[in-house]
Amino acid sequence: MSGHAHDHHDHHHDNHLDPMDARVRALETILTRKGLVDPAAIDAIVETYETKVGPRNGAAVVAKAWADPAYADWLKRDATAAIAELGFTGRQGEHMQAVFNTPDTHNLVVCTLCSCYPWSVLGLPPVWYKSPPYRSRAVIDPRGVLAEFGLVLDPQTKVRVWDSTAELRYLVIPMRPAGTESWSEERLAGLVTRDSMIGTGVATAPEAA
Amino acid sequence: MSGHAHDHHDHHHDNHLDPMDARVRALETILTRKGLVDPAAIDAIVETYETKVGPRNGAAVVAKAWADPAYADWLKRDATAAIAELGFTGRQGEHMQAVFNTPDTHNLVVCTLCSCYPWSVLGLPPVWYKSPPYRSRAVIDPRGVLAEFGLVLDPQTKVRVWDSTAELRYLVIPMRPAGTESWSEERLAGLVTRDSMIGTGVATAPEAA
Amino acid sequence: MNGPHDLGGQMGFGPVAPETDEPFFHADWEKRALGVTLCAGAMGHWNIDESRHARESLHPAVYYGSSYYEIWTRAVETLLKRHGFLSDAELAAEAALETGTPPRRVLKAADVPAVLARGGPCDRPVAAEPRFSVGQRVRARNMHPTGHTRLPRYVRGRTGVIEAVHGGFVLPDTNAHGQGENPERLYTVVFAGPELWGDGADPTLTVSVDAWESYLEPA
Amino acid sequence: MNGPHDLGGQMGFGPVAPETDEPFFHADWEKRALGVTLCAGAMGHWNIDESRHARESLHPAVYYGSSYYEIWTRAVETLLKRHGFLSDAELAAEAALETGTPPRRVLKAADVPAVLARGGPCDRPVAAEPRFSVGQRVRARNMHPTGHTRLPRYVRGRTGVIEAVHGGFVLPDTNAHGQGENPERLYTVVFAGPELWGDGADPTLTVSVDAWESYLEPA
Repeated sequence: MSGHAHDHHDHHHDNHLDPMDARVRALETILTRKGLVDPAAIDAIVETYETKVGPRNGAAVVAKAWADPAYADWLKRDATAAIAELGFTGRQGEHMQAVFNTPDTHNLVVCTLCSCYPWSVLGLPPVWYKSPPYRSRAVIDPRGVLAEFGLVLDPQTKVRVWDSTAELRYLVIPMRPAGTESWSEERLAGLVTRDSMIGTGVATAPEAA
Repeated sequence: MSGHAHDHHDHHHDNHLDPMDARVRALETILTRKGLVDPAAIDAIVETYETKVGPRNGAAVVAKAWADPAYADWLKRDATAAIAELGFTGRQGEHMQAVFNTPDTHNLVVCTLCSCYPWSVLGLPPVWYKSPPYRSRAVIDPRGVLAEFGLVLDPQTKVRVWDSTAELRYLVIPMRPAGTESWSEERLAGLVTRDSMIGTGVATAPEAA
Repeated sequence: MNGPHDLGGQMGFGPVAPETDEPFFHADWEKRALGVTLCAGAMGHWNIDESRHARESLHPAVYYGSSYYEIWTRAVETLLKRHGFLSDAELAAEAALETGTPPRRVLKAADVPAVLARGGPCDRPVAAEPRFSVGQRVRARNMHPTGHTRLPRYVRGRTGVIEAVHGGFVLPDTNAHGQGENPERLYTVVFAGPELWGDGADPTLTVSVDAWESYLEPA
Repeated sequence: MNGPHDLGGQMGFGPVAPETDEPFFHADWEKRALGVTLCAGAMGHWNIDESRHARESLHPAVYYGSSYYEIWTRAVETLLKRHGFLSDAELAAEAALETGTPPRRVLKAADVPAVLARGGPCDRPVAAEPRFSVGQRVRARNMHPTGHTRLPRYVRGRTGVIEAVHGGFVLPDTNAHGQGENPERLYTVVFAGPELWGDGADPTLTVSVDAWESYLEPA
């Protein structure tokens, strides 16, 4: 990105001068006065995604799949039902599919057309997931993208990219790290990073956790 | 274009606040001080395209082609040489091709990749020719574009679009208006608009001239 | 539409910038923008396809120059105006000036957990047998509609293989424009990297898209 | 590169805005920007292909948010910096601070008419016989180089007919990157509208591009 592009973009992170602050405040005020929006409902939505719905949901799904072959099998056949069993349902998770990494194949999820992301298991998407650099390059240069996350795959490993162009939402099931054979689901869940469930990372090794 | 896009663009036409004014002034000053640029050379370039090289060049070529079948034939076979014969050569006109409108086919010139344009016969391109709306739509919806110039072609007329992707530069030779049989070349040239040589217009009818 | 949103294979945006310990929001206005967008949508006057089309219809300079919550905010303003809930005069005055369209419903705080947990499923029964079967070679149509579509430009005209046949889903191409749900079967179609990107492409790469039946033709 | 400049078939930019009695320039700085760009180029340290690539490498938000003379100005700054004639410190200080690269030549006012009248022909002799002939069906390669190319994305993978076989021309793909002129034959290739844009396209439409030999393969 050139210096001029930075000129152009930096203001989005400068909250003091950000005209979006006034713009959104005005919008909320008008809609509230007109009885179309309840500010308390906005508070409840924000609280939901700050405290209740986030990548710990997905980590629990992955850990259970690692620990319980029958659950993994169910997850493979009907991810929506298997994930709902753990209580994770709803917006941007209505139609789920789990895709399993193997020694041969690494999965990577993107939405080239907008920002589709499995909210019910991962919460709100990170900024980079919604931004042009990731969306443009994940499908043409996934290894280059992964390198920017510090992940260098074996050249022999196949890369399978899932472009979320419809309402199916993809959850990557990373490979279970070696040396975790006796671990509880809860302890296993601690190894499952958000990025490992998007495919821009792998599960944390036990010695690093 | 949405209102917000206007928000975004309008400053380009507000010369009082335009940061480009200071930016270009600083650039010219630095380069001049370093002896890389001669301000008098800039003046001479600007004067050339304001007073010497413009669509009157192309109009002379078209009028001669209308009046002189042998010249038209030469123009068809070797436009670069035929145009040079009238004294029009040089930058962005090194490799010319003339394309002739007929009752069956209307020609339209665009450069989807940048702003390639036959400077030696038409001068500097207009803003719209260099702008995304024209460059994006001329190749997929040329009739829609022409309608925005007030030109509605017969539905039977074939549309041939020339995308200037290399160093060939295209000059459209519009059809000679009826009722001009006895006209001199000079008078004919008065009917040849710039847009008629791009293909976004046709030659002016004699009664309107 | 071949809009600014259709980013697959485009270049020039620079490196991805992962953030360590990224916060949920980078400014308070982002929280309110998320909430306003969801509350406005919960009134029930437009669907997710119309929302997406409002976002991708932003001028490309705006789309590429904006953060995603800014894109959402600009789009929800468009939708609110289009459906009679908001006027430019109100935005300019930063005040409620007109009565406007009565909302079908208003999302209350107490209902937020249930509404978010329910989501908005868009699977629909389709009676017809699938036109394509698993393993079949298909070509993504070389189509360039001016309206909303979910077939990205980088697969159009390219040949892939059906990997999964799903049930029926609401067709975005009509649903975005108030022309009905017209559910069609959905297919997961896998393309080889070199088929998409030519001879220099990563030979280990495959890319899948989820494509509605009318996006595909036999190869 | 699949950059912001490759506009054929893109949507969302709004209507064309022809201006009645358009002036030559819309501000004085545009005159100076034109002159600085031409004078800087006349030093002889870069070619037109490198210039074009500097323009298309601008961030898409900048490219689409800028007038064309602004694009030129930003690109010539990039070129001047890349070739050692200008530094960011000088731009920030608005002053000449460093000696910099000695220019090969400096364009003087007296030489302007001759230099503009001469232009910069880029035809070059090519000994080899043309690979393709008039009337032959060819496919534009589905190539996606990260560097400069002049094969627009909307024709890649599509089949057309050779209408004219030209002589040799400098190959932009290498020339833009200091990898030599590598002249190749140029062809005018005509594509039918429906081949480019699908079933809904204008059946009377044909579009041609000028394509270097290595951009094409037999259909």
